[in-house]
Amino acid sequence: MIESEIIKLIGAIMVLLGSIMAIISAYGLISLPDVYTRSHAGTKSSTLAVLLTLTGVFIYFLAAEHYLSIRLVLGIVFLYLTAPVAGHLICRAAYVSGIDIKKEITEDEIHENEYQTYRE
Amino acid sequence: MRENDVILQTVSKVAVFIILTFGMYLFLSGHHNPGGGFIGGLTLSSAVILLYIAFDVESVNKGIPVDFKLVAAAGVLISVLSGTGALLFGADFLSQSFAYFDLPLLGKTELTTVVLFEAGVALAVVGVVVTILINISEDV
Amino acid sequence: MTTIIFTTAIVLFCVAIGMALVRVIKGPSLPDRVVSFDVIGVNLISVVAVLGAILNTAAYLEVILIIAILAFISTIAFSKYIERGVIIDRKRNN
Amino acid sequence: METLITLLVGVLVSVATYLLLSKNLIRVVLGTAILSHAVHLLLLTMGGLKTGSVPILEDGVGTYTDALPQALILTAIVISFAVTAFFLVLVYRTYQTAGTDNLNEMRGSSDE
Amino acid sequence: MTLLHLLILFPIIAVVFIVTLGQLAPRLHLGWAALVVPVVLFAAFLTMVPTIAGNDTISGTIPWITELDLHFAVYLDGLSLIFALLITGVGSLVVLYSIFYLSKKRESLSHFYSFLLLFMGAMLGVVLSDNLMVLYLFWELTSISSFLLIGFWYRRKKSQYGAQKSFLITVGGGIAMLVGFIMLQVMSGTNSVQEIIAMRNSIQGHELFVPALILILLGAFTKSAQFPFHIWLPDAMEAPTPVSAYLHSATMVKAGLFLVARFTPVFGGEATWFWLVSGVGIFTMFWGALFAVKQKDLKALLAYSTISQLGLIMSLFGLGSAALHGGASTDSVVYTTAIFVALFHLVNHSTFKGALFMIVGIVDHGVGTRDIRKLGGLMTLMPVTFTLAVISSFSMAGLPPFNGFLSKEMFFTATLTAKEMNFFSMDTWGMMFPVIALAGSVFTFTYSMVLVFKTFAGRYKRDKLEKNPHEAPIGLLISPIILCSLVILLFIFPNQLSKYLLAPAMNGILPTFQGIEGLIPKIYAWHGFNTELLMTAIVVVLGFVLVRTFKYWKEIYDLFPQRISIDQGYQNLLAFSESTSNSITNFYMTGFLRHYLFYIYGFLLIVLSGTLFLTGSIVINTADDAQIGIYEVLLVLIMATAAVSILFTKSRMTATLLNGVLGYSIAIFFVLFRAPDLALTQLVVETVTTVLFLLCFYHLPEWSKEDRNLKVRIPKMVIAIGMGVLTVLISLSAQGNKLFDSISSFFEDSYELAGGRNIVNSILGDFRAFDTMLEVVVLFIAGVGVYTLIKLKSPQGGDTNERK
Amino acid sequence: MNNILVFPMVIPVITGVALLFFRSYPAVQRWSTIAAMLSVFAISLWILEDVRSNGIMRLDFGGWTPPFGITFVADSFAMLLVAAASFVSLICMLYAVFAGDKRREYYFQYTFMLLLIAGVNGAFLTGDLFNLFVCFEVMLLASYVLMTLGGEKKQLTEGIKYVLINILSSWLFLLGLAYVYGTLGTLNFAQLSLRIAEAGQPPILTAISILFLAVFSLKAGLVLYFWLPGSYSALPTAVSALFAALLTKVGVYALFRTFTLLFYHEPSITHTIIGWMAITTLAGGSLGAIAYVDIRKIAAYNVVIAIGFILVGLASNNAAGIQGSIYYLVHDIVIKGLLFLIIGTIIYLTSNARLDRTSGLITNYPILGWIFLITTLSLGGVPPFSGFAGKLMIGQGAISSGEYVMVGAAFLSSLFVLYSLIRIFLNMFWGEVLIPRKHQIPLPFPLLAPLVVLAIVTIGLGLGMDFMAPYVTDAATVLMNPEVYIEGALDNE
Repeated sequence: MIESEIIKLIGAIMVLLGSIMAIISAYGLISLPDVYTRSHAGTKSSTLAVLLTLTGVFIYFLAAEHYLSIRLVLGIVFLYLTAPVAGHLICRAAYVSGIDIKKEITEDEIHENEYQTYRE
Repeated sequence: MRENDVILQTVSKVAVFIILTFGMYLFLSGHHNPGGGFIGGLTLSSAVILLYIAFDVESVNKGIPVDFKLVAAAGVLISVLSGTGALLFGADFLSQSFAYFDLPLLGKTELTTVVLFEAGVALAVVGVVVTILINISEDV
Repeated sequence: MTTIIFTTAIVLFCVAIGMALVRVIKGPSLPDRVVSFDVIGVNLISVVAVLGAILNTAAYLEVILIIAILAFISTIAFSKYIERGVIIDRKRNN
Repeated sequence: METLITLLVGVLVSVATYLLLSKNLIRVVLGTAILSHAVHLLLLTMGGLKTGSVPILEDGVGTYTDALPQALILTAIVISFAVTAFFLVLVYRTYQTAGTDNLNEMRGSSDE
Repeated sequence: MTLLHLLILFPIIAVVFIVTLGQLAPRLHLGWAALVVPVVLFAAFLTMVPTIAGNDTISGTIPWITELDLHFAVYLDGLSLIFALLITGVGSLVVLYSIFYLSKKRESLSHFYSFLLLFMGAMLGVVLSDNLMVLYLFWELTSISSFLLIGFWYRRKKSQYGAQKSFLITVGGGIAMLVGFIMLQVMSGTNSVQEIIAMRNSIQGHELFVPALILILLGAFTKSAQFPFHIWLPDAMEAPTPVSAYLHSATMVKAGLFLVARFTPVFGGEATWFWLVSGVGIFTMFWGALFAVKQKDLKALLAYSTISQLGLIMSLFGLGSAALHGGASTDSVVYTTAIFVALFHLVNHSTFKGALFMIVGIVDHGVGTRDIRKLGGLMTLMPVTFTLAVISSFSMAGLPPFNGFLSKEMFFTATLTAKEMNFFSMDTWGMMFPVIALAGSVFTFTYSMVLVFKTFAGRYKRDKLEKNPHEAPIGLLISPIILCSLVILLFIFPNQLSKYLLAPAMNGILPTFQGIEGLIPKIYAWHGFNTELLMTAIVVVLGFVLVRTFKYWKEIYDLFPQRISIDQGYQNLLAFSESTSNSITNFYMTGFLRHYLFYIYGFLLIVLSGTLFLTGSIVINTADDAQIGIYEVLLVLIMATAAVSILFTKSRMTATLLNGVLGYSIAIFFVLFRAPDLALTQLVVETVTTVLFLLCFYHLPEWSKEDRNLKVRIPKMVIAIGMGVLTVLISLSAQGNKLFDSISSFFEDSYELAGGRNIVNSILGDFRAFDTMLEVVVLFIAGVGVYTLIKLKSPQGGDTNERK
Repeated sequence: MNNILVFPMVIPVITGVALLFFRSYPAVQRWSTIAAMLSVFAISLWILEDVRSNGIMRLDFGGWTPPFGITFVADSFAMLLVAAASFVSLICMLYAVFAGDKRREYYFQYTFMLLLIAGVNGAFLTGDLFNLFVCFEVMLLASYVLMTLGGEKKQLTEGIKYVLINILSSWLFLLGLAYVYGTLGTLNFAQLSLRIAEAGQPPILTAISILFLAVFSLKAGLVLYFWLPGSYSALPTAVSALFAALLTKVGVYALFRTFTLLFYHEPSITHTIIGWMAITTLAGGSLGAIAYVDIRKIAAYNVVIAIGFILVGLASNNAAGIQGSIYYLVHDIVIKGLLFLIIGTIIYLTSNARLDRTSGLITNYPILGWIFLITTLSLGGVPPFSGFAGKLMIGQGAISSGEYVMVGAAFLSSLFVLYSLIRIFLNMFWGEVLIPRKHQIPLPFPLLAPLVVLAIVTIGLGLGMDFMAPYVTDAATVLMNPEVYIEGALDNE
């Protein structure tokens, strides 16, 4: 019994970690200077946060109810699959719609190559 | 610009498959778990929406050559007629019945007429949602 | 013990959602908002998951998956809208 | 909890009402959407909140939350979706035909 | 079904034959066919005279709507019989006259005779009905047929005007009368006039008694063209002359008199009744006579004359009703004479006025104009017509040896008697009656003389006439000749009339007086030198003077400026009501949706909060609330923030996103409140809606700024906040007032009942599957609706009528 | 086990939906629509007769006994309205078929009309508050589509207003429903009535009833009729007739149900408010009816007047008044259908909706002219046409309950009705003949036939009112005695 309690606790702690991650990611979302960096914070770390949480809950259910949730696994897989695509699409959309990158952050590499034709 | 949606399209194909499976699951499990005709239908149609977003109307329609208006109509007819079917057995309109059968391999299985009704609902939902979306997109 | 942790986690998630909401409202650009919206969706997944754990029921697992699906769909819809103004093309020109 | 949600409903109703009184059609549509949110929440609240567990029968669970309002809300959600969809399309068709999305310019001829 | 029913229905059924005949035999003058009807009817009613004269009555009932106590009940007594004979008798003569008057070629005779017969049936219905509502039915039918007849030449503007006016006034009066009838019905519980008369004493004290009386009188006054409702009658003269002779002098306008007579046993003796009937009557008599003098059109003159004469008879009925004040006794009998005279004059008036109208018709026919200024000197050209004119107008003026003299004398007697009354404040006001009667009679004399002598005497002005005047064909002359002979005959044998018709009628009007001595006075042409004779002499002398000096005193009519005349008032009223209603309606029906919403919300706020506060229903009780978690507060805050910020966003996309946030957060609440199915549905629907928004945005412009104008924003804010507060208040009170437990525990057996563990889904799919089915239908309609909305575009883009 | 009850609703639904598969066969669409409506009418007559002789009929959907399942409850009141509505719809359909608007036919005009009727019939029959909401939605959505079908500018701009106001009222309805469920815990009319009676209608319920009053008033056009004139004047003839005959009546029906079956314990509050609303409606309608020269508007305001008139009966709150209202409702369904068909026909024939631009039509179209006159008189409540019985009884009801202001307003409004319509008659039908016979648009008999039928019905109903009386009495008895309804709707033997 103790064992399962410990596993539950592990799950809970993973959830907590996830939540802290979420806060950090949200902080990034607020404080970072331009779309691209913000989207970085938004998509990458948030995804990590939610994956942590889901895994935590998955473990928790496993321990508490001996319930192996396929759907939860499916959800995790789905998130893994789609989150990067979503992030990619938004950044591209932002770029295409002509939002400038804060100059001090980085150089616009794409501009010079791939999308040049479009811009003109 | 040559639009490059390869990433989106590739992922979408997988995602659509997952969503369709999930939608079917929701539809079928509705009797004992959250889900049912509506939700199943809505989820299925969200899969179709994803397809439309990732690809385009014409190519999707080539793949699924159905008039979704008629799908919707068929759905409504199925659900209404499933209610009317009860009349044939001298029951009240929309009476549903269920029974348990011991089927080989599957064991105790529940069969219920609600499934037919819900199937109609799901079909109608898919038909309507897709009709609306396609028509707005096709409008210039 | 776990309940306290879970509750704390939900509160933190909610705070995160609130912060993301601030970004949705402030903008300044549309992609900013969409990103934050996506973040809200993702955080909601977490909230639901943890709530499921607190309430000790598997009934919400479907909800988790559906949020994931839908957040994805709406995000790509938004990004296509930002990019082209049309989210469903009649016929792709390539 | 009920009181809190009711207050939230009040806020939503106020916002929706304000939007409904706008002259811009999109605002109006949004208003109807928010109004429907408010009403659904209220409907759920009126059935009593958190009075039992999820209304999916399980062994060993004594009380369930009132399921009837949930069924009603489900119906209402779908109906509101249907109405919103139609209204939205109506709005843009009107814009196309009348050339304006400003309600104040849609007086309709009083005496032609 | 009695004979009486048949008699009433006969003309109405005959309409069908007339129309068919018009199709079958186009060469026949339909008048001949139509003539059969009144002649047969007249004969039938004549056969009933002995029965009625023997103080018997005839009645019968055909059930119609039992539930509403509506029966086709007929009742023939002396009063009805007089009218029935007038209707059919004058009817026969008029139809006969019209055969020669209306050309077969030019006029749509089938319409004319249909309307006329319709009217005849309706009028018979009015005088014979015993059921209030059936009476009302026929009453309105007379108005309608009169409307159609006035508008017979429907292409003329003036016909339209006259028809509309008579319709509005008489039907309006009819509606008032109906309300009065309903009141009577409510008071007495019956629709039968005779039963109501029998119940007189028990309903007299009812609070509705006087209102009912006034309303019924309104009906009578409008129909009988009493002041100030007389204005329709002159315009009704647009109808063909036979119609004027029939409806607008001899019969329909007398329906009001009939009504007053019929209800005298119910209302008579009531001061209001006495004063209204006699006062309005006597004033109308004077007013009509006064204005008749100034008319230039012969028919208009006759119209005013009719108004005046109707007023005379009306006032007599009023004066006579005083008899009922003291109950049936020999003391009251002196007053009943007035009623007797009223009946007598009613008959007399029909004879001479009918004749006069026909004569005017002949003149009009012969010379092509009715304008007094163009007429003159026709005496030698139309000798027969002239003779007839003299007879009838002298009778109207009250000169011997014509029947008008008798009734005019008795009228004076009645007013003089009334003066002596010591109740109804008559001791102060009673003198008014003889004086006004005298004045009115002077003018009556005047216009009668104008009528005859301006037309037939004086200088012949050929150049002003359209046609070459000549004596009328014999066909046209028959009817007026018959009437004029009656004028003389009635002077010679008045007491025969009295015995067979007037006496039974008196019994009908004053059933309680039946058999009391002196009820039926003897009529004498000569009753010595008395005040009445003196009055007649004054009338003749003064009238003569007035005729001669007309051009000197006609300026007094300028004292009644055209602008403020009643007729002008009517027109102004119509114009005013049209323009006012237009401006009022346009004032609030602005076409702005926002205004309509303002009204709706305003109504809700006022009425709802009014009820809420006045009934004291605000009871807030939060004891049963579930506990609140901190994250729930956070979620509520997030939602409230998202909602409120929608108001301030500058871009529609942000608003849509925020709406999405709202939708998703609500889904979380659904999770919190144990509703996974809802959460699922809400999420998907929200997403699909968002996608829809995005799709539609392609076709829509970015939203514009709302009005910054405080005049718009403040009411919006007030209403918005008011609605919010109101919703919260009612919701909280409702939650604090949980009266009953929900029925939903039943559904918790869903596994046994419906074989499903998911209760919500069992409800949707089984317990309340019908809702679900319809919901799918709703969705279906929306889907196909969107399709049609998008695909079916108006070809021109603008307004089009169908099938164009 | 009275499955026949569902047919007035299900036949139109099935037919309407199935028509989607016959898009390219207009003949199939037309005649199956007519056949469906004919059978609905026949069935509703059959039920009506059965209900009168055997008492209230009930259908429990899915066999779930009330209050748990949804029920259809047919009392005479509901059935009278179903029968009248089905009949007038049948006639309107016939008109639509003969008018043959190809464009709209191709875009499923008949489907939407049928679904509209399904919603209307469902609303009349249902015995469940939430189901009433759903039926309303079926009806409303169909009406939204019909309102905008054709895509003309005026249709769309007026459609927006119509749709929005109705959406608002729908949500208010749901709000009220939430309150009712929260306080009373049930949705079945009969059980609601029982529970309200048991609780003695405390103040909060009265307040909630006012919310319902507002909602149904919006649908009925009582005081809150702002949406009505504009939207009714933007429609093709048959549809406008259908709208005028049915839409507001459903709201009126709901008002009657709610305030006779449920919230009848505080008449001094609720019925007084209804009374004043009726008076306001009468005044507003009367003013509107004479304010315009656009005949469609005149007709639309006449709809408003009738609503006020009918509600006077409810406000009187006695047997006579209620009975009168029922008579008048049935009459009004018929006559408003007729009025709008005529108005539409006139506009079609003259391409003109102003009464001062055309005249002498009676020479061109004599039958139309006479039908119009009959309609005018019938609308004015002149006997022996169908409006009289209702007018009489409403008058009696209002007088015996001492509501003299209402009596005055109601009967004065009749004068306005007559004036507004006789003005049309005088101006358009009488006067100089402007259209030479050679150039007049022919009015084929099939197009005229529906009008003739309705005109005959209005005369026949007036003369043969005795035939209808037992049904009306029965209906009024049920309305005045909630326990009768409750017994019929809740009794599980």
